[in-house]
Amino acid sequence: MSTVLTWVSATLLTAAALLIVVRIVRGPTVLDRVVALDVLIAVIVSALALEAVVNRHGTTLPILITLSLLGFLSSVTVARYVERDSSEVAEDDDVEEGRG
Amino acid sequence: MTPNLVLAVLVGVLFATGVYLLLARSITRALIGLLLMGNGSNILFLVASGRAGRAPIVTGHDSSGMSDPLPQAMVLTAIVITLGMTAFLLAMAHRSWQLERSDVVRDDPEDVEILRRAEADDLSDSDFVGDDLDEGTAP
Amino acid sequence: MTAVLDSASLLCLTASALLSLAAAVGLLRFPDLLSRMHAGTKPQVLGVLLALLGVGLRLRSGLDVGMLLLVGLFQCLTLPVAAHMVGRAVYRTDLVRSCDLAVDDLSVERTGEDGRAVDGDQLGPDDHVSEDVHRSDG
Amino acid sequence: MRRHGWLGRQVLGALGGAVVWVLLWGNVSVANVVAGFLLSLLIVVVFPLPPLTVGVRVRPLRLLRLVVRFAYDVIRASLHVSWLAFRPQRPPRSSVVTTQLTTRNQLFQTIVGEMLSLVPGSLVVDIDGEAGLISLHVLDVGTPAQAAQHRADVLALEQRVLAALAADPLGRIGTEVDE
Amino acid sequence: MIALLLAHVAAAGVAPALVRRWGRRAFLALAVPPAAAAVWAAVSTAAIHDGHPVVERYRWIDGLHLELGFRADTLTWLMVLVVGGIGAIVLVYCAGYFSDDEPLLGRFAANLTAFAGAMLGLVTSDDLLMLYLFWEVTTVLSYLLIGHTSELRPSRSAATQALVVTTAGGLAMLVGIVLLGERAGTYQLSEILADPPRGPLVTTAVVLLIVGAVTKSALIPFHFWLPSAMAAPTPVSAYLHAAAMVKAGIYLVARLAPGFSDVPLWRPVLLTLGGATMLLGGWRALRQHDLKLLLAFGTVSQLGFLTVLVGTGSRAAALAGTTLLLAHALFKACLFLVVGIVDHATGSRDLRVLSGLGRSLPVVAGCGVLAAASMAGLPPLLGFVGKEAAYETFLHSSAPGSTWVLVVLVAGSILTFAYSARFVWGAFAERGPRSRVVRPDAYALVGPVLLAAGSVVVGVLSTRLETLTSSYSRLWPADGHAVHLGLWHGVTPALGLSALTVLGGAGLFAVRGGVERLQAAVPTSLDAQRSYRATMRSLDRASLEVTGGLQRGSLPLTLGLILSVLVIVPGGSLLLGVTWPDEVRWWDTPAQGIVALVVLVAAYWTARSRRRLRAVILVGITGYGTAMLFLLHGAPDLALTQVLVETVSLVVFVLVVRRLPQRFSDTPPGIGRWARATLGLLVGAVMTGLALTATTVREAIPVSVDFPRAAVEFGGGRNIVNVTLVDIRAWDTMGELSVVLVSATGVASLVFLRQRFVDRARQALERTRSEMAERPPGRGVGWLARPMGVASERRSVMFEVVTRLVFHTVALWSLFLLFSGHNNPGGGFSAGLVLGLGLTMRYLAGGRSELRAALPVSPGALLGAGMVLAAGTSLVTLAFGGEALQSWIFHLHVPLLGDVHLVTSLFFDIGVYLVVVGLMLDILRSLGSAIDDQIEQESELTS
Amino acid sequence: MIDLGWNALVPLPVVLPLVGAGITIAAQGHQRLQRAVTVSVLAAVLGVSAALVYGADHVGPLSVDVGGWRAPLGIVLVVDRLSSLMLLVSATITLGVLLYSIGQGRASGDTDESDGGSPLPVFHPTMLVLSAGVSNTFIAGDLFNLYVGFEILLFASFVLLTLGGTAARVRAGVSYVVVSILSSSVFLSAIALIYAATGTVNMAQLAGRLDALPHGTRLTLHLMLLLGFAVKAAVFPMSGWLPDSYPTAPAPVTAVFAGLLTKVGVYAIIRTQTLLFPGGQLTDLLLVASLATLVVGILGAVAQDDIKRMLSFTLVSHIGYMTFGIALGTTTGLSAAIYYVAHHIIIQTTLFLVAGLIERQAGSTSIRELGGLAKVAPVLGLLFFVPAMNLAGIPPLSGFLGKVGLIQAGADVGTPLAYVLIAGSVVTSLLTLYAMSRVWGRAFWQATPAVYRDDPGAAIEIEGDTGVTVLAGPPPRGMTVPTAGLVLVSLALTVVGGPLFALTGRAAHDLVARTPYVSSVLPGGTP
Ligand code: NA
Ligand code: NA
Repeated sequence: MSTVLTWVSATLLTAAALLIVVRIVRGPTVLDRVVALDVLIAVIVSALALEAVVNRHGTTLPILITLSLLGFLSSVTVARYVERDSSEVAEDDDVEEGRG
Repeated sequence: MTPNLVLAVLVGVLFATGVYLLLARSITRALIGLLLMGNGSNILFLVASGRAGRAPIVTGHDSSGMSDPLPQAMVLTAIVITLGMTAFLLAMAHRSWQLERSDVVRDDPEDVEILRRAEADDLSDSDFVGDDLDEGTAP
Repeated sequence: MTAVLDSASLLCLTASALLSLAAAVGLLRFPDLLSRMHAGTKPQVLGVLLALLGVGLRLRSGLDVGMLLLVGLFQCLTLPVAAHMVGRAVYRTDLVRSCDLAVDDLSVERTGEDGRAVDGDQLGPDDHVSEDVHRSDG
Repeated sequence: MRRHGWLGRQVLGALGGAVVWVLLWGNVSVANVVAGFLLSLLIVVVFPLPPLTVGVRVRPLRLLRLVVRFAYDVIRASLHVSWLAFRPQRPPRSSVVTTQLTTRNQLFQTIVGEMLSLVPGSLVVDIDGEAGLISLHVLDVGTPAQAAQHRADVLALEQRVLAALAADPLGRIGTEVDE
Repeated sequence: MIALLLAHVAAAGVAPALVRRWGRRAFLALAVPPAAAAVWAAVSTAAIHDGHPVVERYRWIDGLHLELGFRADTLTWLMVLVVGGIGAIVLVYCAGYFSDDEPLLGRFAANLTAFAGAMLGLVTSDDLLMLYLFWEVTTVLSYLLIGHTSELRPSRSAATQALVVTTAGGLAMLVGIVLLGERAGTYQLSEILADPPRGPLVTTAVVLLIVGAVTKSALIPFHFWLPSAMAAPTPVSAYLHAAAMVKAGIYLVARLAPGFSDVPLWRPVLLTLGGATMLLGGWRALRQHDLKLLLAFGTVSQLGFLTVLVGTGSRAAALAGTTLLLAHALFKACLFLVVGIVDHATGSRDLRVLSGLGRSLPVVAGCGVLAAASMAGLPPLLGFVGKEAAYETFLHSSAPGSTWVLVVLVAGSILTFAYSARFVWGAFAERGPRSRVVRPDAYALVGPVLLAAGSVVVGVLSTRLETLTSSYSRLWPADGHAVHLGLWHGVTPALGLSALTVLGGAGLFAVRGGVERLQAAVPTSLDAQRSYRATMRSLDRASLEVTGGLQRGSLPLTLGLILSVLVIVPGGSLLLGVTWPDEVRWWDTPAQGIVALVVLVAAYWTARSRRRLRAVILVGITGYGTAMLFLLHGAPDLALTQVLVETVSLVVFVLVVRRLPQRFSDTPPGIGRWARATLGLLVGAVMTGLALTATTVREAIPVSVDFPRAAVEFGGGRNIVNVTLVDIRAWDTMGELSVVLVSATGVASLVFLRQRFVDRARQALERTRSEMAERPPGRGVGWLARPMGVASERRSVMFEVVTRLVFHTVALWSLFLLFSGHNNPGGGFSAGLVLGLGLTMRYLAGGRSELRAALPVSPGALLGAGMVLAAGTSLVTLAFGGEALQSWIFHLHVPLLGDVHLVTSLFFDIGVYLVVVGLMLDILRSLGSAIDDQIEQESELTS
Repeated sequence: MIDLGWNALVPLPVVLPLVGAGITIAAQGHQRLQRAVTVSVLAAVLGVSAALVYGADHVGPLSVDVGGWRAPLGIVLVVDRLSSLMLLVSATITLGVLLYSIGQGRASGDTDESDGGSPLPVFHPTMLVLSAGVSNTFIAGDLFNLYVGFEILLFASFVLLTLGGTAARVRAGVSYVVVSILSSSVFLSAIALIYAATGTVNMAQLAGRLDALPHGTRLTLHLMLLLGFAVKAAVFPMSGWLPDSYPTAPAPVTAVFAGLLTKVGVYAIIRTQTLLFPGGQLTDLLLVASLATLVVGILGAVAQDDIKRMLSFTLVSHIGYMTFGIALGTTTGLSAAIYYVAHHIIIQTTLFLVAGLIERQAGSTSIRELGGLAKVAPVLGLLFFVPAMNLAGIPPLSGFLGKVGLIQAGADVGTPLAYVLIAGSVVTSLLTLYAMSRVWGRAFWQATPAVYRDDPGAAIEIEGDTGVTVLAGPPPRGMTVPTAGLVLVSLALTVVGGPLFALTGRAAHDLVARTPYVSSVLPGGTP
């Protein structure tokens, strides 16, 4: 039972991570990408939690605290400077792919 | 030791992509290539440290099953050095942009000039072209 | 008891993983950035909290539970800020076109009050050039 | 309305820090509490920041009610948005809805904004602190009627927050009062 | 002998000062050392000829078998007389020759005196390497002396030519010396000659030595440098290019001949080159109009003659050779000095211009005629004696080819007679209006007179000379016919040949006009000068081609080359007998596979991104993935640090990239896309291969097995990685701190480029400090300390409030990581990064003013304090008698608090913390605030 | 316990500069204090290094287990004869260059160009860090610590190279930084691989453990390590980066780079070839690379018009001499190579300092633009000519002594390839002389082609056949005296050639024997 759940969780997280990477690749704007990065960080938190549960240790907790306190800074930074220079968010390369 | 295939292949992938970017002319691109290679060499240390184990934090008297702490210490050093590199190269990219509105590394002008002279057979700078003294012209 | 707690812990994690996947799917499927933000970031809050709960149920030591509480708290404090800053940037850089919105109070208010509506002209001409991603190399 | 002096606020902050410190170490001992307090005091002295707690009064029961209702909202909305992600149809239309808040206290505005943000389906696009205007991007709001309903929800939340935390539940107190 | 050498060195050292003081008369003082050398030789004559060579040896560099070994035997004695005597005479001549306002005369005097010393060293060295040493010194001094009038292009190119040619030969000679020395096991000349080694290697060595001699003595095909060298002032020509330096090659041949003249190739090479040179030089001398050039070609010819004589390697030839060597030194030096006087007296050396000097400068002309007669081989002068002995030698030699040699010598002597006559006629005969003449200085006349007299006196006393020099020629066994020096041997075939020489020479002189025209008409197809220039031109050309081809100055190409070497060399070695693993495991846990997959995908798309920020975010994902892999490998410290570093990196990237165009532009193209991809794949494959093969051969137990016990017992910590960082390998960490420190410095130096920018930042900081002293933020209004760094419409209430709520907690968290790091994941690095990100939060929320207010110190102070703390820890432990960076554990019992364990390495970790915070503050100050400032200024400028 | 006393000195060449760096970086804006600290620290390092030379020669290799962690557990610092000599030479030139740059700073007076030609007060701390890094590489007894040492000096060099941030420096700096980091990355990977194969990074222990590896893998690891170092040492074909980057830096920076940085790579190659991978399995490869380096490098020098670039190419070329001696692997070869390293450090540094003086006085280092310097600046002429002849290997200067040692070593080995290398060596020597005489002939001898500096304040004018040279006064004494000091040091290499060659001989003997090093680090034998 626990093995199955572990596997199911791991598979779901992997799928999520890959889909997020697809969004990061597609964009089309940098804001899409940082949003996706935030989600990815959340997936990482879940993955860390899963690992902690499976191996039953608390050594990853400092990482969780750090991410929860400071992980938001990357997207805030991007948002700050994009706000100032709107050309930075211009939809890019793969705009057709992103919409299509 | 039995090598870990997935990690070994990942090392290769990170180096491959890193090299691909490194060979571009843009400073930021080269930097990103170096970061990929840095991740690659860090994972190489994981390969070198053998089988994964628990974190090397002594909890009881039993230290078996711990992963090798020495490569970890070395990787930590490497990570910090890489951070310094990132900051510095970015500062250079910025400076390059300030100067030339571009972070592209251009070819060395002196070398380009020598290549031009070589291709044009331009020996104007040689002391041994043109009519010189026949044999011994004393002043 | 331990077995029950352990199973509950794993169930929490599975649920969290499922929410993560939902977030990822929404991120991919939703048509515009602000919608994607809803889909992507919000279920995550619950997902992360569930994951932390799962860990707490499994580890059950004072040290770890204290830390987990803090993690949850910090997540709740910081995630909205990120969402807000990004959302504001999205709105201000006019990535959400008013026509996509059913109701747009802010646009009315802003143009009405000080006429500072951000218009599309701020995008440089070169930014609409679309390139095939496969020709991504010089 | 000065509830605490400067020193008192620093000590209060340091005590909060000590709590966090104890939570981090995970065991309550004299050494931990003292160390946590001293280090926190060091921090608030080295990194001075303006006071936070002006106009705050915690009412535990109301706070509990706020939290429970919030948890309910989060879970419900999370499931709803997840369903929107997975269901085959196109996602619904969304709107930007601005609400006039009662309070001018930016702390409470922020708390309202935070809680609204944490509930899936709404996202703070802008807060005009002085005017007390909060603008949200809301998923699945397609008509002015739905927008009006949403404004009502926001105000209800604000009332719950003020009831649980504000010294003046009517929210008339701003942050400008100090010194 | 070393004392004499030192005297020369000292004289050269003070020469510029003397010249400054006494003008040209300083040369009289400078003539003392060479004169002393000659006197010393004269005084030692008896001892040397009794078979007791004077020997001096001092150890110098045993490792190179190089010793200060000097030895004076007969040959040396003769050479010392020549170089010392003529050296002194030339220096005295200089005192009359130059004017006091000659530019750079001091340097010239020093060089000339030093040259005399070098020559003395050359002929007295008994160590082959020492000989080479002096040999090269003479080359360099000759270069400087030829280039004395360096503004003139001919001077410069003549100097360079002489330098290049003689050094080329010298280097060949050096290789020969080393081959010979290593083969013989000694570099001592006398020892080698006492027991000369043999073999193909020795033959090679000897040929290389001959190359040296040939270039130095200006034999074919290297003869061309000598006439060009006439660009030098006349005293130089007289001394270096007639009497002394060019004799070095002759001396070397003479020195080696007793030991090596029967080495294969020795005689053929030397006799051929010598003979050819004798003829060519003489022939060319006949067409020169410049008296100096005429003499120069004459010298070339005579050097060929001398080479034939000393290279033959028989008792008779050696006797003739030494005699002629002395004769040549006397007459040629004299002639040059005479030309110098003529030149100064009339302003010309062109024999078509000069006229009537025989009458207007009788003393000079007398000397010139005597010397020229000696050169022509007329009795009773020494030149005659030498030439007679040479004829005698080859008339009676039974060695194969002697007849041919004799024919060449006679032909050469005929040419010599002819150009001697042409010289006398050209310089002194009266043919038209007499040249105007300035009276020469008395000092200038001393030399010619002495030298001319020498030619006569020694010629007359030639039998006495034989007794003095024969101990050299007697190194060879007596053969059939004994040759002796003397003016009169009766009517011999040699005398007949002498008569033939005179007649032939006179005839040739008579048809001199025809000879000149003939020479002008027949182009010299093998012009050595031209081939030298062509060689040098192709050298210049080759240098351009090679450099242009290999040094492209293109970063991608440079990197590509390095990586190609990586693929070919270590990569290639993977294909040759490397131990491949018998078995591999796919992973330690499947999770590794999952994470690896995500990293792979992200890495692939990173490489394909054209948008900067897309690439940045994707590379960030590979970083987070790497962190996950660390974690899965049981490395939480690494994972924590990596996660922090990723966040910091992204922030720093955005701070900079905000200024750059969004897309990468890689124009102009470097390496094509497919080439890059191929090289990338190959490098990747090599790295994977290396990882697999290196891992599989591990049998040893890693050194770190002892770490856990050691960490707890000696390091006082349970987190082994942290104990490793701050204790076991603290030295690495200290180094790494300096890397951080210097990167921070570098970032600042690239942003704050001018002192005024630095000053402005410092003033802003001071302003903030005083503001904060007046109105501390703890009593302030709003949520942050000074958030007006952000324009009002860009401020965010939510962000500011949350920053206010979270910042102190972040600081506390960083202290927690710092203090718990010894036992749990954490430590100074991660702690410092956490606080740094806290500062970043303040900066993002409130702008640069908020950043200044958050931590109103300069980054340098933090960096410096941290570095001093970390490095100082090791100084302190050293001072207290421990090893550097040794840590002590203090167990304290504090009432109420219980037991406290204080590990001194904590201080080290605090140092780390401060440095990292300093780095972060520096980055924010530079790439954040300073760039904000610049942007603001730019927009003010544009609006 | 005399040993303890000597050992206590070992960490100082690293620790003292780092403490100094900390102080000077905190003291930005207090130039006098910075100068005082830097000069006294570097003087102290010089003194310590001199003492270490004595100690290592008389007591044997000095090794320190840092922090008291017995080798191979912790990091060990080792000073044997080779290391001590390298320390001494590097300390000498660092101090010399620093004094020169202070002289330059004082002479320019203007605040926008202070010491070292940098507008910012970062020169002193960075130089100190550079010095610490260089010292660290020389004393590292641990492969990873060697990497750290390299990183320290590289990062310091990055900052120094880009001081002032001009376009040329940024362009050159990027190339230099990227190439350096690539080479470090190769080195780091090699360390990971070596650890994978052996489980240790302690060099003394590696000496034993690498021997035990299967031949193929050992060769592969050897090549990887060598590749990383070869880039740093600028061995052909990994040398292209050097001439493009060094000449753009401020003169004192170029000088110290030219003296030290490549030699650190050479030092690492020596350790690789003797301690870690003895047995000469790569002799031929290294010999071929040496030959190519010698010839390609010197042809590059001949092609240049700019003195600094020309010197940079000779720098590359002459690395070939050192690798030649190392490749031979014999005691005589190594001894000569070590001597040559010492010689070359001093002489290249001096020449670049002179180039800096020329640039300062005449406003250019291009021989197309220079002329007449021998007449107007005789001091400059002397300061250039002596080291230039030294570089060209003219006896009795040190370049000659080193070259003779190498040729002797090559002749002793006596393989055909060794003879080819001997030929290559002398050809290089000749072409070096040619390149130097070209500079001398153009910049010093010929009359000036054009007016190139207008500084009417304190100017000397001379008329030549094609134009007028205008020079800015006599060179400042603060710059000429340190340069002259280094010229004297280079002459001292000749004067004390006997003892010095004896020392390098003993150093080479230790290297070939390996046991002195190994048993000093691991007195209980190799675990
Ligand atoms: Na790295
Ligand atoms: Na690196």
